[in-house]
Amino acid sequence: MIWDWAFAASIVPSLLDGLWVTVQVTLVGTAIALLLGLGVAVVRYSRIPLLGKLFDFFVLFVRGTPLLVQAYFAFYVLPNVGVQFSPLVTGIIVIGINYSAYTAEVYRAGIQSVPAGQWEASTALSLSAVQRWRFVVLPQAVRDVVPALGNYVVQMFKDSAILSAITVFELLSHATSIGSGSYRYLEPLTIAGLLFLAVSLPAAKLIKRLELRLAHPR
Amino acid sequence: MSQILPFLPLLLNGLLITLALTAVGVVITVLVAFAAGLCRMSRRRWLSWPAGVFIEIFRGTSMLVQLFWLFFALPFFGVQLVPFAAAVLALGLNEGAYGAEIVRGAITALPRGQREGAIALSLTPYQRMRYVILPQAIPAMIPPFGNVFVDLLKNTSLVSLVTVADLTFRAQMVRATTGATTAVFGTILVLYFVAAYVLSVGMGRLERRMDPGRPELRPTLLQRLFRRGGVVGS
Amino acid sequence: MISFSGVGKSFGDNHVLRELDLDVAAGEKVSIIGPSGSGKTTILRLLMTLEEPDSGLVEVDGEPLWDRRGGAVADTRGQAAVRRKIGMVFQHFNLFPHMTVLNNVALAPVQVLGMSRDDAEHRAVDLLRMVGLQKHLRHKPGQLSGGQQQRVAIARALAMRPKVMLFDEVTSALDPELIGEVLAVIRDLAHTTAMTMLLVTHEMRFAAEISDRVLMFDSGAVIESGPPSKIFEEPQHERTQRFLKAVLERK
Amino acid sequence: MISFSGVGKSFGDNHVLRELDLDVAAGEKVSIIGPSGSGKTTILRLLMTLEEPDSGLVEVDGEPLWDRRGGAVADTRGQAAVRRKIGMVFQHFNLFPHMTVLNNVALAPVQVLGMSRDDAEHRAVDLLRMVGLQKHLRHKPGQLSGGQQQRVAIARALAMRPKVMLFDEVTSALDPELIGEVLAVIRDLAHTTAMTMLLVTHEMRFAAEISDRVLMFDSGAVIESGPPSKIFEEPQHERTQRFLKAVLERK
Amino acid sequence: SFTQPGTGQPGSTLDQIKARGSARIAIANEPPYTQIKPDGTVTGAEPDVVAAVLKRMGIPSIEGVVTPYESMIPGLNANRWDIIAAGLFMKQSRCGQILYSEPEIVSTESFAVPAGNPKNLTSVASVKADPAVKVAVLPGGFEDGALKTQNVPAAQIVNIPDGRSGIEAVLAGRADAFFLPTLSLNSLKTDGIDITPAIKDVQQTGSGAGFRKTDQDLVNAYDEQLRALKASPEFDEILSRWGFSADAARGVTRDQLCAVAG
Ligand SMILES: Nc1ncnc2c1ncn2[C@@H]1O[C@H](COP(=O)(O)OP(=O)(O)OP(=O)(O)O)[C@@H](O)[C@H]1O
Ligand SMILES: Nc1ncnc2c1ncn2[C@@H]1O[C@H](COP(=O)(O)OP(=O)(O)OP(=O)(O)O)[C@@H](O)[C@H]1O
Ligand SMILES: [Mg+2]
Ligand SMILES: [Mg+2]
Repeated sequence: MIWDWAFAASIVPSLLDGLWVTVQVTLVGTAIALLLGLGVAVVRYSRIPLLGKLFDFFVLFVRGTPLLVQAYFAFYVLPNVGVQFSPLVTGIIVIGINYSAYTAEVYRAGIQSVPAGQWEASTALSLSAVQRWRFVVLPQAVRDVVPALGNYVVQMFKDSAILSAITVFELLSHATSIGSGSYRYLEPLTIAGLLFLAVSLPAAKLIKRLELRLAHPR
Repeated sequence: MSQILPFLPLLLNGLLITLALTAVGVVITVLVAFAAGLCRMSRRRWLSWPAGVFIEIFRGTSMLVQLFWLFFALPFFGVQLVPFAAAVLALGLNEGAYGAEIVRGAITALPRGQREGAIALSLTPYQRMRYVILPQAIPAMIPPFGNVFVDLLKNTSLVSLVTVADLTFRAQMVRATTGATTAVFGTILVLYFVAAYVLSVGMGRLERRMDPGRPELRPTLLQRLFRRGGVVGS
Repeated sequence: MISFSGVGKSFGDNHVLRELDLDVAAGEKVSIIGPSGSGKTTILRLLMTLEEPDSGLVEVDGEPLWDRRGGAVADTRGQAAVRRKIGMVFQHFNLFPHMTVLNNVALAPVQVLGMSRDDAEHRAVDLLRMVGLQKHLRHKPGQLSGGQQQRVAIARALAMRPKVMLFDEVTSALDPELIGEVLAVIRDLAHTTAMTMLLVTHEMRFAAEISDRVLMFDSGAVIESGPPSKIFEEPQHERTQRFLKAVLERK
Repeated sequence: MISFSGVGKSFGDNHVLRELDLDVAAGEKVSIIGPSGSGKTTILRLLMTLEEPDSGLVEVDGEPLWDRRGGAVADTRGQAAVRRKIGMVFQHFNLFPHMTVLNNVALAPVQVLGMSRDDAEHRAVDLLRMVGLQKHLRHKPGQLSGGQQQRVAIARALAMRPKVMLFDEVTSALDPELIGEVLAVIRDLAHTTAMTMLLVTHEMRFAAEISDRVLMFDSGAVIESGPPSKIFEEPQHERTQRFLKAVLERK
Repeated sequence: SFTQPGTGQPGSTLDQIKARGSARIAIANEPPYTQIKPDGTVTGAEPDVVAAVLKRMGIPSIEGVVTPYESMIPGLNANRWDIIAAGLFMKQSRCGQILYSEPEIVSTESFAVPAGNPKNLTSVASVKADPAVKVAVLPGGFEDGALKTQNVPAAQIVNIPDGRSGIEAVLAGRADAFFLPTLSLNSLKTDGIDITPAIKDVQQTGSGAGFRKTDQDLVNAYDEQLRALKASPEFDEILSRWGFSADAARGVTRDQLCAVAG
């Protein structure tokens, strides 16, 4: 009697709804993390006086504190200072900013691997700072780090469950909410875990393939 | 701020629990990482296959889901862990799965000749591991393990969601009672940050002690802090 | 066209240039020779604003590029406009590996000079035909030989219509059998254009053939200077004699 | 002492050894020569159980090391005991970089033979003195030259008191001026001990000097075999003539 | 020990907690029903009643476990705690899942609204009347169920994790009202917040201690001592300390409250 198949089947649609929210959080969060991280990396690399130091600390601090506590902070404290979003939007912003600290480090590694000669050639062609980043450095820097960024996307997908703590109604929330209505946790939690696996395993495999492809081009 | 002063002992008690979770978690992480990593590399299918499944499952699902499962679902299979045990187990298994890939990576990165040199001396598989492979692989594992440990420390905050009274849990409680939301969360953010910082510095020390070569080429303290390669240990 | 006066440059306590004075007239082709570490590359890099001098004045076409007389902080307004008159070809090509050959050449004219894409590509095709690479427009640099890559790099620099071209040992990273094709292109430029050319090279025969003047460099200073016939056939300075002897023997 | 009969070994469709038969008597010193890829290293690796044959029988000192006659699955009981009679020196030394020279040599005697630490170290010091390294006991391999490292590797193999020693191109990773010191040690061993020795080498003069017999290998088979005087001075096989000509010309 | 007390041990929960001299109770830290003191110990109306009853049963101490309402019953069934003492209101579905003691607390429900009650929310019906109105509830709480059984659309319901966040949600405009027991809201009240009078169109309800279905013997023993407590002035003293009416609790039965829809 431990596992109730009929019950398990009946909750799958609701859990799939939750999975869809999780995927949405991940997609928008990824967009934020990729763009913001890029900005942070470029600013830090450009040694812009005050901003650079500030972003250094930003990366350090975000990576040194738990996502859950950051989410609580944004959820509870920001409304007090007049910044208010729905839990979903708050969650997406928090996880996006959190991961931007990680992607910034990835981009930095990518930027560092662009040879000095590429910078010098850009100067020799009189490209402006923006043109240099846009046409020469970033295309090369990003290409090499696509797999590493991909790994963080998968990681974000899994970490988005933490946002359930600030009432973002994603996959895990759906599972616990089913639990509170039906008073059973076994099936919803197990199926939620399997759904996470069903997305993250193929994604990880895909990234591995991409990595091999980039390592041995053509 | 003054509202939360009476609750400071409670917060410190939570910090203690958080540190205890981290300490026990680190031990379990290392044990699991070596067990799973070494089994994964075994040529025996009945060892490598289960290790592979374990690693994929624990790296493929959310730490929080694992925690909820151990806490609320496992009892139905007759295994009833106290909350602290369920918590450190989830932390240790999850981070251990990442650590397993670190162990495997460091060992496979050794030159093939080391293993062959050891075979040519008739060392047994155990002796090869003990005297030749691990002493060389372990120093290489320290920086990535440092990152895993910082992750572990941060993930201890999740146990607050399954009734373990860690720092985050206590903070929520104090907040609910006093309403001093900003002060409480500000305080614990700083506490976590300091703890993570100290942990990283400690790992940096360990790294230098195990590998005394070329200190001037080492990255600065801040660079070393929170350095991380690909998450999936690749 | 180019004038260094009292230019100094150090890396740490390594005084690479000391009170350097140097003038190059418009249209002049000047070769710079000298032992490794004597500061030849540094001169070109200063002109390209890849390094900053510690003191002195560097002028190009009558306008200041660097003015650090009295050690004052460089005023870099207008620097970009001056630099635009200069093109440079590097020892290791420094092509953009993620762009086609055509885009390598057309990028800066579109982005910097504001040419239309069409005009820039037409011009790029012309230049690439001139260096003999019209067949490789759509290839990536990685698919070309070293000699071909270096010819693309020359076309890329020319696309900006510079008044001054800098060449820094552009053949020393090439396999011996590829050197000729690159030198042929430069020879052509030297003979058919009025560009000012500054050329760091170890190819003495080639330098003799195309240069109006040869500068012998040592320890950051010009120790001897004159037409190639004079420098190569009757060098005055003992250091020059020793240097030429060593280089010619190596071949 | 060593006997291969009908041994085959493939990597994928690369048939490295084909029905190899080979006997080496106790105390015999045998050199193996032949072109790259002919399977010389593979023979030594089979003896060291670093590779597994696909078919055939390999015996050492009368006991089976590999028995895959009829393609049966190898029975590896007793293999460890047989392997213990064999020592091997590798092209790239394969010393343990985290241990001192002394510990490199003493490790296996303590762990495998169960000698006391004291006895093992005494013996290690004797062996290291023999190879001329008594001054470097406490150094790590990284602090030694290639030639010194290879001599440590020889001492390490000898510490297990093997009846058979395998040498796989032990000088080809060394700078030319360091080769002599390693060959001197091996020559000494060959002349003063009764060990069976199997030596893959490209040092023809050395092979001629110390070997009782030379085997010429090609495509996984012995195509010619005999005393060094015969092989080196009047090779019968056309392939041998060609091989020797190429090797001797290269010097 | 690494495993939970009770695992694999013989005997009922009653025997075990008697042997231990202590019971684990689930609470929510929602004053006045349940509250954590600065020293970490547990108090509040329901825990105080439960502690008093258990003392009469010869069990001197309680050990509080703070958990959200939604996981209280699953956690009870997973043997994470022995008794729910959180003011978990009785209703049909819950009474089907767990055993309740006789009622210990009876209460009313109110909305917390911005000062002046700008949207004039006084009943569930007034919420349903305006689809733009959003009401904050604790997921899995009684009020959550009450709104759902009256078919308030999901889009109008905002989940928040605890009482304090509910007040903050109303202040921040994330919700127009926060639906909670009147007394709970009173203890959370801050500037800028009004508490409405008791909402009429939800049924009156109340809570008792909650037990696993397999612990009928424990419930029987508990009810026996609870009856004695309710007959004594000590009961009045405890309930009035937290602002509840002891007589109201004496006036209803478990069967009545378990009949509440939801
Ligand atoms: N970025 C730098 N940092 C420190 N030292 C530098 C740097 N660039 C050049 N140098 C030093 O400056 C000196 C002159 O360098 P430069 O490259 O101008 O010499 P060169 O005459 O071009 O030599 P070569 O023929 O080897 O190219 C050398 O000693 C070099 O080590
Ligand atoms: N592990 C392996 N996997 C696949 N092929 C292998 C492996 N080891 C050896 N080979 C192949 O087997 C063949 C014989 O190799 P072996 O090393 O025995 O040659 P060798 O005679 O020692 O050559 P050399 O003089 O270059 O050392 C070669 O073609 C080699 O590529
Ligand atoms: Mg140079
Ligand atoms: Mg070989």
